[in-house]
Amino acid sequence: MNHLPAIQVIIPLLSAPLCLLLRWRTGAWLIALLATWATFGVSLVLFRTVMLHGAISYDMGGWPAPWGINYHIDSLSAFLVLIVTGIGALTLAYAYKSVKREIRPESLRAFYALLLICQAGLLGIAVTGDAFNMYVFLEISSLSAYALIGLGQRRRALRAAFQYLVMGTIGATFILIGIGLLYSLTGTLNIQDLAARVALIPESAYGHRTLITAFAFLTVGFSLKLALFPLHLWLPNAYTYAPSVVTVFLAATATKVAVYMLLRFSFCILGKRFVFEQLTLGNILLLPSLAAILIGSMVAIFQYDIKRMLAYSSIGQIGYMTLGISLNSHAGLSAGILHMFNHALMKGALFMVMGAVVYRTGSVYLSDFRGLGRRMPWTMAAFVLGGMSLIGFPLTAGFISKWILVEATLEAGWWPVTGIVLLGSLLAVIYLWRVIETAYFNPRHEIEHGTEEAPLSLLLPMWILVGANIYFGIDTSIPLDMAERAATLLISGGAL
Amino acid sequence: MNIGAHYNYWVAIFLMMTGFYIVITHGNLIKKLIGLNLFSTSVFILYISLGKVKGGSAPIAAPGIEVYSNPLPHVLILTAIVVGVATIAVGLALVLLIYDRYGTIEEDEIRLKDDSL
Amino acid sequence: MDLVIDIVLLTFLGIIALAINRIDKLFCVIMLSGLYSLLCASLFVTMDAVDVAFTEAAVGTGIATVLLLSTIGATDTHQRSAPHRPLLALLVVCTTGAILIYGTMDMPAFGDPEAPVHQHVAPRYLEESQQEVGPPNIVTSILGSYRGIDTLGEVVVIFTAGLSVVGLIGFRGMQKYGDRQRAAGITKDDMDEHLVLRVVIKIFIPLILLFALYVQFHGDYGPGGGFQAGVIFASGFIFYTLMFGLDKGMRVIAPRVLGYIGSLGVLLYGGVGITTMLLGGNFLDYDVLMHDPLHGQHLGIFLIELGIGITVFSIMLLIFFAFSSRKGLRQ
Amino acid sequence: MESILNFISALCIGLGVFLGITGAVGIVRLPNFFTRLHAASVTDSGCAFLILSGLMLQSGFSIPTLKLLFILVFLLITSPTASHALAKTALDCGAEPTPHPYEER
Repeated sequence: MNHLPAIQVIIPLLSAPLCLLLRWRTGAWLIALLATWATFGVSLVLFRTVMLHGAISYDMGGWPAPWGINYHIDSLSAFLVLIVTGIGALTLAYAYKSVKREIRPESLRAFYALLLICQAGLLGIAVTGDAFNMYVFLEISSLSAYALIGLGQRRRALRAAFQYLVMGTIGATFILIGIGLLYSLTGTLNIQDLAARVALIPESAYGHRTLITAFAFLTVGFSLKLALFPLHLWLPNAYTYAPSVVTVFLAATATKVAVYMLLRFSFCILGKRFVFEQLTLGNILLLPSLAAILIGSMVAIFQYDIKRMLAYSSIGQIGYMTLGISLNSHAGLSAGILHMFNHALMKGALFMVMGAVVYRTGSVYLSDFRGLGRRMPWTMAAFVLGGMSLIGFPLTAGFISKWILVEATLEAGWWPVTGIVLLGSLLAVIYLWRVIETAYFNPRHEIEHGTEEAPLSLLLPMWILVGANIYFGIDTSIPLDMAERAATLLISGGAL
Repeated sequence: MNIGAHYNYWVAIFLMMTGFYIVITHGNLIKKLIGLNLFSTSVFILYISLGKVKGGSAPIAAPGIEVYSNPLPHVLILTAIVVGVATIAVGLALVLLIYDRYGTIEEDEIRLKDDSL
Repeated sequence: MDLVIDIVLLTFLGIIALAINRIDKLFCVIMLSGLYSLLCASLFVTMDAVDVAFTEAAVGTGIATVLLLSTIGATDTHQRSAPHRPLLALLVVCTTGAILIYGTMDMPAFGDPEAPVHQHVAPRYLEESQQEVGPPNIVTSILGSYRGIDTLGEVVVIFTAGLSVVGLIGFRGMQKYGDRQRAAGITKDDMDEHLVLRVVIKIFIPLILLFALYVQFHGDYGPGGGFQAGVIFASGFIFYTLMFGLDKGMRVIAPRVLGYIGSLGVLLYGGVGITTMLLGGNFLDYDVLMHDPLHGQHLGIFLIELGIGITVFSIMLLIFFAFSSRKGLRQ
Repeated sequence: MESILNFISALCIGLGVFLGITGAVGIVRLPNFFTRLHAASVTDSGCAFLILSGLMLQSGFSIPTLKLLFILVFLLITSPTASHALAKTALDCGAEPTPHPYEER
């Protein structure tokens, strides 16, 4: 089965038009479900192969690398692919009832098709070994994400989608400029080939200034896509007003993929020495990351729409990931990459809780949570456990990545940074506590909703994710091993 | 470093920045999209300029032609143009719906209507 | 001589860009942006990028303008607000521009044949593609074969745009369009009186469709290919719809059918890839399609270009239908 | 023979360019919609015809000439049609062609 890298992307890509061909709406969901589970299976096989035998390369169209496009899966890509497909599979299992409630029936087929295309785009970014192909897949995933957000019920969803479209397109155009500048210097688009040729450009020589500019544009573009602190403006609205399922999927995958692109370009193309020692990416990322952790978490405390609160918390969590990168050490990178995985697990679970609450009560304002602890015990228990993971409570997945991050900051000797990381956790306790207090200790809402526990099809995927949060908090070997391998790979410049 | 060697890039950069400026400053959603279009179209000029070879001809093989311009940027930009028009189409669909639900396509008025709720 | 044309075109582009910034009548702005695309297309021709120029002219000047016009037809024709924080924006923009200009300092000179861009990957395309792939139009070879997966991505992007528009706006608006017209007492379209236009359009529609087919099947030898052909083919139907009304236009091809056709185009492209995998090659490796690799490449490119053409045609038309059905929804 | 052809074609192109510029000046200088349309449409058709004929004379009996001929026919039909449609729509929308346009100002 040497075609797996291609099949990985092709399955969701071609299932999308199939969704549209059917007139049967449940059929569209079934196709999407099958496709996502099939890709999940493929990604597991790929993951195993990469773990055992190292990176896989696949030449599209049979053309050798710099002339054709090749797909290259190393430990970092395999890890990311696993996150995207795993979350995708669970999201689709979760989707049926939630989507039926939130999306107009005539848009259902388009909705599932778009979700599949979005997943295909994200997978394509993760596996491709060609810079321009990455841009194409980035646009595929973004374009479908804009539409998916715009399908939200409230009219603000439209505004959020438009805002995201404008900022996302600016970001993508910046990335396009950056790729163009790199191309003008090297004459190639293949990532490995680019790396080899960029390395030949000596400092203070022909091409150096162009290289710096390319790097600047790429960094700004990726920062826009991953919602790094001052460029995060699109994220809270987009996550708040998108349909629940879309929020689950995007929050757990899209920003991770953007982080991946930043890692791939700065480590594998431009090289660690160039980026960190000459351009001090570490220092450039450090301040926004810290600001994101503090401000994101603080703003979250004052939100009454809980989905919005979680969105701001996401901005803070992205800060942890970029902080890990900016530490420029093996431990820091491992922490950042591991946090990508863990954050996908916990935010996936928490946003699934939001979806379940929306399913039963219609909205997720803080006041809606009154008495939910008793009426939706399983859902709220999931919220508590997911929240504990978000805070970084011992025996949950979140603890592990925070712990490694703290270790890495101590190793670097950055005491104040350690303080801020811990402060961020404290702030997370505060904003999550507000919800838990309302759910368990406040009297019931005066107007009885007649709310009961969410249906099993919503609970099951939610609890699988919660279970994963706890499982990977106790048995950390697999993700930790993977993250460390990926970190080693990045530090060596992607040559492994 | 002579001016003649880079003027094409510089004009393209000027155009890009004009488009970028339109996107940032104008509150009208359609104007924003047109600015976005301007921005990306100007990036295309940058790419195509990269592919030009002095004295070359279009990359369609024909007897008697020795020098061709570089076809690779052309292929890339073909894809990028399609991406551009797709973005515009999705953006305009959103604009239509925003007008439906808000009754305006000015950003300020939309914000006012949201805040007044 | 080339230099003069280049400078004149670039100056025009600059003026138009500034005018777009200044003018607040959206109709004028849209016309100017169409003109901008047309001038860009001319510029691309002077820089030997004929395929790109063709696409830019068809898309930027044609489709984008039509879509923009039908949007302002259904919304608002005037910009009412002044620019926000122009000084701050100017600062951001100038900084960005300055960084970019700094970046161009080390770029190879314009048109320099020694530039790295022309040294590494491109020579193989120019020298070998005739023997490896076949078509004289090298852009088609790269697009269809060397970078086939990019082009599949391109088709999916268009498909996504169509899906998004249909998902957001929905078919509902389209089906009710006729009822709305009748309810408003408009039994005949305003266009009924334009006899001259109708006659001319009737003569031209077949020619446009024929031209589209020429572009589709001649793409191997000259500028053109599935994408441009799809857009031109769609524009023939758009003409018809503009002239005879949306109702009649949708009676020729129903939006639902267009959705099916668009999906089939994507599946055709992907199907070629899957077939090559089943026949033992890599994804989109057309060599295995027939006994002779060159024939295989030829067949492969023909099929995928067909897929592109079909998808682009149907999705463009679908988007147009969706947009023009919004007209007068609020009245 | 060659030089005569060249001369005629240069004459055609020169005249065409002159017409084009005249039309542009007319659009700017003339007072109202219909006069401007007049300036634009009449000169536009003439300009396209002359320039394309000049080019055809240059390229001799070849495929490009045939293509130019197609373009010429296309333009000769579409350009007046477009002007007609514009004028008609303007009339329908209530723009009145006045006999003494300058007095309006």
